[in-house]
Amino acid sequence: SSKTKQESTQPQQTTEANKNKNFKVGLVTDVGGINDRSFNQMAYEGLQRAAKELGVTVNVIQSKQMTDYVPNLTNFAQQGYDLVISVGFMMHDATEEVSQKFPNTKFLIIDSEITDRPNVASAMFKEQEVGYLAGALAGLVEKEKVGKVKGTNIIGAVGGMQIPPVDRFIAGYQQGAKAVNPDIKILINYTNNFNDPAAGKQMALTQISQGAEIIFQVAGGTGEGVIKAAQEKNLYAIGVDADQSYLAPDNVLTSAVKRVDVAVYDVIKDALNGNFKSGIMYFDLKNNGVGLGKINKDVPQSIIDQVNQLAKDIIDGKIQVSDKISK
Amino acid sequence: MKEILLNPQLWAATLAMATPLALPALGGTFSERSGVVNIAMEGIMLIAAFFAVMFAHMTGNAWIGLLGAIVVGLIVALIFAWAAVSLTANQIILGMAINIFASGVTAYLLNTIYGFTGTPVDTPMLPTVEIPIIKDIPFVGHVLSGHSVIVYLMIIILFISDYFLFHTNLGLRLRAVGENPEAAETAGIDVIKLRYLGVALSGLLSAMGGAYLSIGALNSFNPDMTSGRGYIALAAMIFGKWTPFGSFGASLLFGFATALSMQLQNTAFSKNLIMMLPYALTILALVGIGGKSVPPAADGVPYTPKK
Amino acid sequence: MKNLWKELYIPIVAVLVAIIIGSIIMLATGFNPVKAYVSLFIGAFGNLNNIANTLANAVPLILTGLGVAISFKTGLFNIGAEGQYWIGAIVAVWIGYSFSLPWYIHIPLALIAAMIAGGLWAGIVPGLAKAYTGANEVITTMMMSYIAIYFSHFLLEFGPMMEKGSTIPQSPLIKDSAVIPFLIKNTQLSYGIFIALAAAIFVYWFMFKTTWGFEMRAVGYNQRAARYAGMNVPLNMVFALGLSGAFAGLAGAVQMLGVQHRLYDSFTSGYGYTAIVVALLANNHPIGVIFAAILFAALGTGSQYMQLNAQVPGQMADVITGLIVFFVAAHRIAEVIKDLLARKQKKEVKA
Amino acid sequence: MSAILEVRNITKRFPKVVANDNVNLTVERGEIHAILGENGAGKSTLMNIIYGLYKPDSGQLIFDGEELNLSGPHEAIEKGIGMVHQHFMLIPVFTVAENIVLGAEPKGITYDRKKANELIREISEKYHLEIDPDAKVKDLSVGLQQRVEILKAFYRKAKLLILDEPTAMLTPQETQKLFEIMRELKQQGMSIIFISHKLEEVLEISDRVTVMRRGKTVGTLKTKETNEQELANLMVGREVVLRIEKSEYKPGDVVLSVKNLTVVDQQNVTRVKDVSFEIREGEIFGLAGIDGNGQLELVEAIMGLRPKKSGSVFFYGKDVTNFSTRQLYREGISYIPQDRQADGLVLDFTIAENLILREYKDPTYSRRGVIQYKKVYENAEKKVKEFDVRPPEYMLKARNLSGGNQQKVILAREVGYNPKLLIAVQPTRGMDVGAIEYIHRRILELRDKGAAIFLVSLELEEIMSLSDRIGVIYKGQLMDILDGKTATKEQIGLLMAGSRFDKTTLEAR
Ligand SMILES: Nc1ncnc2c1ncn2[C@@H]1O[C@H](COP(=O)(O)OP(=O)(O)OP(=O)(O)O)[C@@H](O)[C@H]1O
Ligand SMILES: Nc1ncnc2c1ncn2[C@@H]1O[C@H](COP(=O)(O)OP(=O)(O)OP(=O)(O)O)[C@@H](O)[C@H]1O
Ligand SMILES: [Mg+2]
Ligand SMILES: [Mg+2]
Repeated sequence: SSKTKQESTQPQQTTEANKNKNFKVGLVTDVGGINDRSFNQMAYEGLQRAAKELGVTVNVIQSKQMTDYVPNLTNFAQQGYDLVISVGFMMHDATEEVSQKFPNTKFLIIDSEITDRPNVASAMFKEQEVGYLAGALAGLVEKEKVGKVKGTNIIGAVGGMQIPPVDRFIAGYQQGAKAVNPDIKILINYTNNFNDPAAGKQMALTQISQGAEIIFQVAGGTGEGVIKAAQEKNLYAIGVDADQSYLAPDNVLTSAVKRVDVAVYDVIKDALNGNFKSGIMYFDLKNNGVGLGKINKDVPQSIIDQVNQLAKDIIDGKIQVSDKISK
Repeated sequence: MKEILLNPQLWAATLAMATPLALPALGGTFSERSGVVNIAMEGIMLIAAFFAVMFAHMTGNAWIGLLGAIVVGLIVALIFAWAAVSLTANQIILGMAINIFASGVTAYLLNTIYGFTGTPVDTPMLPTVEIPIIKDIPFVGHVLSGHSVIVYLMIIILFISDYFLFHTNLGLRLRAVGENPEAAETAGIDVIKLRYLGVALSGLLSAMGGAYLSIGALNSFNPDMTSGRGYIALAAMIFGKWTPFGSFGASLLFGFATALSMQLQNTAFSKNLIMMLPYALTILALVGIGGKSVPPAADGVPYTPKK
Repeated sequence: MKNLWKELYIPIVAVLVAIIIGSIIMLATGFNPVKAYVSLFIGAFGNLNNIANTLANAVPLILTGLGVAISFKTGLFNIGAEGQYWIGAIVAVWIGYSFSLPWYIHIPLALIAAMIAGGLWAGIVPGLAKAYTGANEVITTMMMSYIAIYFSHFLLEFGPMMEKGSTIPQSPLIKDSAVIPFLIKNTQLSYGIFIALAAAIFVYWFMFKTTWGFEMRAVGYNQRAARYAGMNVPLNMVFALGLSGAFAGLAGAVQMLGVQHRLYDSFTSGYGYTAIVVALLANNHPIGVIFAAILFAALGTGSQYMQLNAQVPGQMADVITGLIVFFVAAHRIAEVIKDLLARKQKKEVKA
Repeated sequence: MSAILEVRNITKRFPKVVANDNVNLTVERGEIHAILGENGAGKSTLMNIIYGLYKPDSGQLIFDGEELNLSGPHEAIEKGIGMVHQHFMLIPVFTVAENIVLGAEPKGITYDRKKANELIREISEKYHLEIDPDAKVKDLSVGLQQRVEILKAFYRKAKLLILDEPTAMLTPQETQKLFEIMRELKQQGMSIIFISHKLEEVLEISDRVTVMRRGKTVGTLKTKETNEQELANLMVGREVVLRIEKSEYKPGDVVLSVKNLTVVDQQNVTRVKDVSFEIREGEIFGLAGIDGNGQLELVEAIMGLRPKKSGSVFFYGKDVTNFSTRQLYREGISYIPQDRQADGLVLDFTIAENLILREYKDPTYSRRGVIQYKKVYENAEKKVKEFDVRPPEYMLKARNLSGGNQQKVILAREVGYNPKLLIAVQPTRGMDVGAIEYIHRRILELRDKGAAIFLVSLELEEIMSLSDRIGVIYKGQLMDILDGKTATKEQIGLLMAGSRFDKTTLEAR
């Protein structure tokens, strides 16, 4: 009897699977490539998850140079891909251009706002919100001299390049720390590079020599060096994009997680089910598009409670977080 | 300014940033002294950085990781030498080809072997060294002590390199081959063998430089994590007039300028203008000291033995 | 016919070897090499659009390649074409968005200004330093390259050239009057290709037909003989580096006006480095530069397409590109193989 | 006792020529065996085969009773073959000692500088070849460099010593010194192969002579039983005029006048001291002197290639002291520099391009900055024919010409434009008799047409046979100016060595 059951369900499953299999999703990375330890990588993970869980057909092109964006997007569109994903604000112009030429293809762009196209969805993240929480946590840890902190009341942030997503994180971080600890000093540096962890490490050590005890890395691969520096000096680092607590469980204070993977997965799922919506989608604390990762065991519950309250306030709109760094 | 110069971290960072330049620069000295321009050092560093992590993680021993990196670096260097020396191919094109290849192959292996989360967190690191007595001297201790063991190895290698090149018979022959291979050959020296040696040494030292980045300063591999250090090392070597101490000095200068630009970033200047510092200082220093540097006469010129 | 084969078999065998080794790697890692190479080729030359994109990618490589070739031909090692490209791009974009002019003034103005800027970037510091203090131009041009890139970061990241009201570090779009129009719709190919081709012909003419080119080549091959023949060696060196930089600068301008239409914040364009290989593969001959540039452009566009249609990851595309370049350079491997085969045959005959 | 070396039926082909065609040669123990032959006859090739640098295509070498099958020079050295190469095989930035011991350093890992210097002092004493082991080779005069090359061979304890044109760049005194050494070596039982283009040297020093022509040995003669003319004819395969007839000396106006010229080098060492002389139309003024006594600095200063400290230069009465090199050329001065490959030619240019290396801006060859290649090629075709450049293909790169033909290209360029003044430095260095004859004839032709010639040469023979007046330079000072007809070799030789036999002549000037 079990045999017949299988036989009866299979055709149905197959058509379902076929339908999904025929749904083709293409992803074009920016020149950072999949291994950027940042949004390209997260987007790719979301894509992989969609392939595995939804059975859609996926394909990736990693752009080598900026002039590849238009041809790569065009190639996907021309080959009848249903959804084409552009990763990164650098692909804004290219996505605008190609989406206009292929109105029947759906596009998703990460980290950039395209509003006037019926076939383009933009996934924007409120990095400043999670940055705010990370900053508040750091501010409180400094103020109360928790764990490894001696209370210099100085914290730092190491950015990759001075680009919008990076600055939104740092802007929030700044505001959050100041909000709970007005006297705190925040060092902000950039390495001008997303793939030089050795430089990131020295940059972090430099901040540490200037008194910083908690350093927020917003620098992709470069940031691994920041975490390493915190580990060596037995201080704290804050991870970014993914939950990076596993890199140094004792020394990662928390991570400012940005769920690009979730955004990608959700949009694929919506498009597959005919629910594709153009325009800007915001991923924020409220819809779990951003959020803090694992919090270090050194942090007492009281502080965690305060941070959670701040999160609630942001979600409720009681706190507005600006996306601009103040000098 | 005084405050910055008195910050020991400035000087510690100088040494740390100089090391991954000085090692390939020393390597380049050997290779170019034997007459081969090895631009592939960048790629060799990168490949070595990857395999250092891989072997270190596989065996749980960072030293084996270093050894493995060196072996792989040597293999790549020998392939380069085969094409550049035995087949007399254009050394620059070959070097660039290897660099493109290295960038691709390491990222590819990273993905296929380790997936997206990157190299394993439990990869062992090479030890850091606390120098007794010195480590307790206030300022000096911070600057000189507590670096990765490779930093100290580099210093030792620096002296050995100088000794080897300028005080041994083999060093004499190696330099002869880079100056005038024909003369060396008529003196009964095997030009080809020595050029292989020169390139091999550059591979070995570049590999150490790469391993420093991945398992010396950190314990992970990131794509393109060498960030052009192989090229800057080449410039340092030229600046250093193809001598070990000169190369080391130029690497230090570069490391210092980089460290200084890090310290200065939080001052009033635009950070991007400050980041130009290492490069501008290098030019100024070069012009200031009358940067005439004469390469080995047969540098970059392939040689075909007569018979 | 036989002669032609004799000329060609070495490079052909070299490419074959590269393809075979690439195949082995692909097979070992689970990809279909036939499919990969077919899509590499189709991606590069399969249809008009792909050809157009390949040519479009060749444009900046031709121009930077020419710049590098000029310097190599004159015995100087300008490896800073990357920086000169950026300077040219910066100036062209600035002129492109700052002024309103008729196109026939706007475009030439931007191009010429970019050439001058690129030329000064290479000629002033590296050129004068080389001519008068002997400072090695390998170092100075490389350092100036990094400086140029940081200069562009400075301009774009909340600097004077950043688009007003934007948070994105990019310049405003250039005015329409400064845009070099596209030649083929839906591709990246602009009329810039004609500028590149004209530049190659000009450089050929300049280097090989004019007295100035004659002087520069003489200085490049033998400084002493040039001095003994009454030529001004330092001046020629400065000028050679300047001219070299001018074409790299032109590359930046043509790319901005023809393709990108604005300046983005980026680490490198990569053109300046590829240009070195392009020039060397072309043996520094201006016309050869065109073909070498197209080869590289084809590998570039083809490898993008190879990811799409053969699912070969981008990194593998680099691996194969590296191999092809390696074996084209080491083309004498064909002789080695021939020798091996001959020896084997001899053995067999003996047996 | 058997011969030290037997060369049997050696053949060596290069892509375009058979350099050695079935060559046979026997060198007896303890003899000085000279080898003569035109440029490109295959002498150096044969020597390189004996030394293990080239592998012959066929044939045998028997050395010291055993057959040689050399895989490289290191084996030849081991067997006891030493060679001094035609083109120096030295490393300029190395010291003398390093150059000599290279490849056979005193045992050990470390380079034992003391030991090396000691060994070198020993042999240099033994053979009376003084040299400072710590001097850098690049700072040495050509003669001293030659000495280093010879010491290199001695150091390796050669049984057979090959000297490939060792005298090409030596002064007469140095040559004599070398000969003394060679004789002494012969006494000690060493065998020597000696290659030279100078017939009188061959006659003076050798026991037997083998003549080569176009890759073949055309005969071996006992030196005592032959003479210059026979050897020259055998070499070239035709009658050769050894003594050139000079027409009558009819000096005209003063062309070049150098007044109190002083030149210092970059280290501020005085190289030319207060030199004054005049050259007239229809006159060859020869400057004799041992290499390194300021000849080059003098010429380069006159040519605007080197700063002058004081003094002035006049050309047809016009002050040209501060003229640039190009301006001087425009005035009608031609210049054949000493080193044809380094200074005279762009080796990667074609012959045609090299022929206009100075004149490319001339309206004949270019219009508005564009070179008229048609004109350039017409000129090249004519010159190549006129000056007998072989092969007569002007599109060939200068690199692919033999040294003699390279020199002809320079000659064609400098003499071909009928200059008013020709400055020629070492115009026949390393050339065979046929070629020398030709060059000398062209120079004399130019003089007869009324040009002034400033001839600088290390070859006393050349100076004496061509010059109308002879100046002798020593340590940057012009010692005296002698009449070309009456001056004797001894006179000049003494002045070259720095002794003023007659102070009054100098003061009277
Ligand atoms: N490396 C080479 N490749 C090709 N051909 C060569 C090479 N060396 C020599 N030849 C050829 O061999 C011939 C003999 O040259 P070789 O150098 O032996 O002449 P030579 O007698 O020593 O002349 P010279 O008296 O000028 O030194 C040359 O004419 C040339 O054609
Ligand atoms: N490496 C080489 N490859 C090809 N041809 C060569 C090479 N070396 C020499 N030749 C050829 O050999 C010929 C003679 O060369 P070589 O240098 O022996 O001339 P030469 O007559 O001996 O000159 P010199 O007067 O300087 O002694 C030239 O025609 C040249 O084309
Ligand atoms: Mg010769
Ligand atoms: Mg010879």
